[in-house]
Amino acid sequence: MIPSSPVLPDQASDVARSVDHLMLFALSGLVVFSTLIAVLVLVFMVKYRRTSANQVGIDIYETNPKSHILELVWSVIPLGLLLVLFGWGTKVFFEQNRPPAGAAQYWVTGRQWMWKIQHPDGRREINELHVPVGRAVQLKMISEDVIHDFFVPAFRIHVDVLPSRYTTYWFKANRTGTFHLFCGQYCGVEHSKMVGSIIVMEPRAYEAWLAGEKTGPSATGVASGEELFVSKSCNTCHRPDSSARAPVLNGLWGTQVSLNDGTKAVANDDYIRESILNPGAKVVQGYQPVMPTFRGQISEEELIQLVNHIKSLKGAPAEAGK
Amino acid sequence: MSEDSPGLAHHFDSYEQQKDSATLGMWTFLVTEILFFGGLFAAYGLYRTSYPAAFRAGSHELDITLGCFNTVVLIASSLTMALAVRGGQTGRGKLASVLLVLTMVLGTVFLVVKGFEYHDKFVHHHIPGPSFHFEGPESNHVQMFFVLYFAMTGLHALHMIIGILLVGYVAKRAWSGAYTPQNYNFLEGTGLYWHFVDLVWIFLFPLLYLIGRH
Amino acid sequence: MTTTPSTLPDGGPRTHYLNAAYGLKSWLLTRDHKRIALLYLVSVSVFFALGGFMAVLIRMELATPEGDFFQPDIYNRLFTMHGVLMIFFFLIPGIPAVLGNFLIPLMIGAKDLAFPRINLFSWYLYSIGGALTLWALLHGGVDTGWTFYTPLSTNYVSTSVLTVGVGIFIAGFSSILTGLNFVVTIHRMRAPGMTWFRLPLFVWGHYATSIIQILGTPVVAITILLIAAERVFHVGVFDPKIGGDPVLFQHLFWFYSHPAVYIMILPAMGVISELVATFSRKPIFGYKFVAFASIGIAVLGFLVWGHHMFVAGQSIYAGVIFSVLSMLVAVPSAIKVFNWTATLYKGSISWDTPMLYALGFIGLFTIGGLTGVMLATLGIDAHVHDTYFIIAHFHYIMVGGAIMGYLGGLHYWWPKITGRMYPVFWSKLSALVVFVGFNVTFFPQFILGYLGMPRRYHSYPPEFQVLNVMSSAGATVLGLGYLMPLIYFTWSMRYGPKAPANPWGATGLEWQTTSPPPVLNFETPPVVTTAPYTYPVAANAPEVRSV
Amino acid sequence: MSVSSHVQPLKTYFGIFGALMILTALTVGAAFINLGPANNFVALAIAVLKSTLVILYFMHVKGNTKLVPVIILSGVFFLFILFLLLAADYGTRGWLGVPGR
Ligand code: HEA
Ligand code: HEA
Ligand code: HEC
Ligand code: CUA
Ligand SMILES: [Cu+2]
Repeated sequence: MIPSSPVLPDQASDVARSVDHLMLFALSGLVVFSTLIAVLVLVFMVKYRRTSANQVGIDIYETNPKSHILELVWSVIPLGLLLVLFGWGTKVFFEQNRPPAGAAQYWVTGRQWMWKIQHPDGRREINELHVPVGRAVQLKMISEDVIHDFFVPAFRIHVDVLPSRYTTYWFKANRTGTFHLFCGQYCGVEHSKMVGSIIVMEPRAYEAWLAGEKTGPSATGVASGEELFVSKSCNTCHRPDSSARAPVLNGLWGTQVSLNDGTKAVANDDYIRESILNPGAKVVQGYQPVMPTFRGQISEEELIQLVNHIKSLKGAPAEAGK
Repeated sequence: MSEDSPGLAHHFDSYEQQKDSATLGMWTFLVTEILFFGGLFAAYGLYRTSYPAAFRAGSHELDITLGCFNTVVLIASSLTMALAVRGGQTGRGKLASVLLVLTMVLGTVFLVVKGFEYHDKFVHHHIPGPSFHFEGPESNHVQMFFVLYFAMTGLHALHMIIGILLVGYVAKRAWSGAYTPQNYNFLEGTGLYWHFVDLVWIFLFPLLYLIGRH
Repeated sequence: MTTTPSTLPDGGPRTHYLNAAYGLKSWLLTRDHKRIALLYLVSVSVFFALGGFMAVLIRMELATPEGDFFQPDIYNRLFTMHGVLMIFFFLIPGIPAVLGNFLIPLMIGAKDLAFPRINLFSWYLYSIGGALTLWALLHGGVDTGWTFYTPLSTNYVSTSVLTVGVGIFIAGFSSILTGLNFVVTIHRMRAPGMTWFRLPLFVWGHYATSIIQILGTPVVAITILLIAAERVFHVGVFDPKIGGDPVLFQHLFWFYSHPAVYIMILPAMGVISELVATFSRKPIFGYKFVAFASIGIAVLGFLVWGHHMFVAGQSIYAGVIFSVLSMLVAVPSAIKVFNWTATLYKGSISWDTPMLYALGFIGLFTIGGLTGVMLATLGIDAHVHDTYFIIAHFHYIMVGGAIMGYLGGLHYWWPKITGRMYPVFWSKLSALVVFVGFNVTFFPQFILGYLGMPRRYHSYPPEFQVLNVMSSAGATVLGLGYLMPLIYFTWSMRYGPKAPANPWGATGLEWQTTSPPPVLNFETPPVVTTAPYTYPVAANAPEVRSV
Repeated sequence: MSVSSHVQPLKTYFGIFGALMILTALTVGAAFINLGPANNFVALAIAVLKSTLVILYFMHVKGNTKLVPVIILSGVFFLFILFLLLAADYGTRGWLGVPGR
């Protein structure tokens, strides 16, 4: 899609507008200061051109008591402006990073060299993301191999996608259209081919798209979390009955878990992922560290399914730390 | 090099300038060494705070008696080195040479003991890599402990080896009377280097061997 | 300009450092800092030409949106080797090891650096590191980007990361030893009367640079060693499989590599201070301020590395801290620019070639620096991170700034180094061509970056083509601009008119000895009695500019 | 001032050696007592003390020019900066309450 202006990329979210305003402010600073310097330098060069071979300049520093004041002025003014820029930039940065409550949650898995995206309802896409306009979308992202980076210029934010833990990207598109999705972190040979598009649609068109899409949850070959929970035999230990050797996972998500070493941890996505890959690192109080590690036996996508499944298990909170 | 001032390089004006330059140069070099090891210490600090239990477990696999013994050996070698430098300072080259050989011997003892420790790790499959094995909950994080253990002690051992060679060379020069009270800068510099290697061990020992022994 | 004798009064030929001995051995085993500087000049130029050649290939590929000249893996090697060669083998050693090496002993009135043998040794280290890197280049090169991010560099690519890593490691030691030598020399070898505040600002700049070389380089050395170890043993400190954190690598890498950008710019700033003072024939406005600004930049430069990692998964609160610290480091740079500008005021300004380069430096560095400030602004960096905006930012500083400073310095001290003058017309023309070519090459990249063109892309969406073509066209002009000095400098060594001892009427000890200087730098040991840049120095009664 | 003016008496060297031995014993002993989080602190404090002794006496920094301590401390200072700002990152992860930021 051709950018709407030769110097500005599409402005497809409120955050994009905030960033552009910030940029405009910084840019005017740049123009003012570089013009100032350029003009002064050129004027002095011409005005104080050497006119005879033995001519010498005048030291205005030692003779002028105001020199120090001058120096102070041109240290303090830039500093002040810089702090304003810093404050404003930080405000925008928090806007870019803090998703609004209730954002719809999508999952993104990066790998060399494609993006795999899962909708909240389990629908999956590759290198494309269809979203309705006006909906706040939060992406939970992880990489299966090296570091990638989710970059949509129209939304004016980058976030790296790490192999070791989940990172978050959010946006709320405020206009329809097709926007570039780039991989913004160099990730190997086909880095420049790790591109896709974000397709923002009218809600009605989105519904139609959803209805028309054939790709159901299992069509891409990844089992659902519920199936995995059985096929990876998690359920042999994690059973709702009291004879189980492992904590009940119902209602676990979002609670505080007491650990063996006396500390506490919040059961969020990263915690659950860690519990499956590194069960020994955070052992729930009152349990033996008998859970085997599933590292290497389970892909990031399957992990996402499992995390989602455990998240969806409602019921009495696990009586962790009894 | 003028005849009346042996050992004074052509671009220096006085022995004092030459010595001050040498000392300053050596210390500056040691500061780079501090930061060189510093990168490893940073990694160690980070992972140790992240995985305290695993690091405790890994540390318990090390032999504290041998570690202790080696600490004593190394500090003793520092003493002999300091005395050797004093010998150079006071113009007793032969004495210095003997003390330097003693230093080398102590350094070698340290390395041999270290070799036994490494061997032990090998036998117990504690060498990081595909063959790594550790019974216990967090075996992968314990492996990180051993990665750091080998990186830090290995780099230290490498410094020891370089040190021993250097000390050997200096011992030979000292015997043949190359150092005078005016110019024993190379001996002094080697001494500083040796003490630095000792300093690194002074930190490595508690960090690697003594975590959560109680 | 024919008054200075190139022969002794009695008519015999004067011996200087160039004709004191002949033959390859007299060069390869020399301990004379001036000759070592020339060794560096040659090797550094070779790496610049190689890196520039790769830049030309990069720009060729990017002239069209599709990847039609090279396969992607070749393109990736091109920009990686371009970055590695330019940074580690051209710009970091560039000004310090060539100009600094040649001039610091002359400027402080010493016979040589404190450790001449170590100086030669560090040139050999540099050459070995460079040779290894070139060897790796012939065996496939590397394709990790010059930043070597893990786990890509440790577990995923199959190119010569190990060899290049070792090459950089060795070259790093050369850099450390150069810095060490400078620090000791500046502390211990100053001539009588050469107090700290009589040192030329060039020396201050190099002192600050040395601090960074000494304190920063070891950290990147160990980091690269850890990468190498991880490649050999398939397990290591940054390995996520055993709980390692790839972001830790980035921290350790940038702990050096951010300060390293000041290794590249501080010496250039030192050159500019000399040029501005000489060609305005007056003291630098606020000498002490400028001197302390160098040290300030070096120290503050260690506190800001996290600004390369704003979106790398670092805590955003750390981002806030690094952002505000990055703002602080801009202040001493601003001070320098303003003080140079104020120096021009009521000066007696000549438009000689070095001054033209200095002008170019001030303008381009200001733009590069101010865009750096934009990058330090969290909200903006989150958008332009790893786009062509970054590429433009640092080429403005490194090519527009540092190389302009380097070329300015070469043109300024060339008569001292070789005893010959170069053609005035061609040198002024080259300054102009470089300036124009540079802007045409890199200005469009700012726009490209803001539009969202990611860097390290071998092919790109077609709407970016127009600006890319402009950039490629500019690069051709720029390349021509660089070719010209190469040619006329070479020419001048043989055919250039003989240079007098002090062609520019400058102050400074290096101008008080003959051109080229004798082996031990001064016929009579110098004694310093005045502050630097104390004009008038002209023998005939000077006329002070009337107000 | 003659170059070799800083000869220290033998007594000093042996005294320092003794002190280092005692401190080694102390640090090993302290490791076997449970002091809670203070264990780390004690171990590091003793290591710092030991290294200070080595630097001052074995390495003759005491009695040398003031420049040498300045150089050493600047190295330690920048190492401290590295640790401090690393902690600023790792210590504040998760403050925002948004995972991964
Ligand atoms: C010589 C090299 C050099 C120099 C000197 C600088 C100087 C600066 N750099 Fe730059 N930078 C690089 C080389 C350099 N940089 C490189 C190579 C990269 C990319 C690495 C990679 O990823 O490959 C990079 C990347 C980079 C980033 C990361 C971008 C990203 O990847 O997302 C940031 C972010 O903050 C940054 C900031 C700065 C700042 C604030 C300065 C400041 O020091 C600038 C200070 C100067 C001025 C401010 C101008 C003069 C002042 C005035 C004329 C007065 C008026 C001033 C005010 C009103 C403020 N740089
Ligand atoms: C000192 C540092 C330095 C210098 C001088 C340059 C100089 C140039 N650079 Fe480079 N550049 C970097 C440091 C530097 N660069 C770095 C660190 C990167 C990032 C790498 C990475 O991502 O990992 C980069 C990346 C980079 C890119 C981005 C690639 C990408 O992300 O996909 C581009 C694209 O245009 C580019 C262009 C240029 C150009 C046109 C020049 C021109 O100025 C070059 C002009 C010079 C010449 C044209 C040669 C002169 C000619 C002669 C001396 C004659 C002899 C020549 C022969 C016989 C062949 N550079
Ligand atoms: C051999 C038995 C066993 C199997 C099989 C097992 N677990 Fe566990 N799991 C445990 C035990 C015991 C604990 C509590 C101790 C701990 O935290 O390590 C636990 C803890 C957990 C926790 C943290 C619970 C809390 O309350 O904080 C999660 C999440 C979890 N397991 C998920 C899984 C998933 C998903 C699988 C399958 C892929 C699985 N487990 C397979 C035994 C098992
Ligand atoms: Cu994925 Cu670049
Ligand atoms: Cu930086």
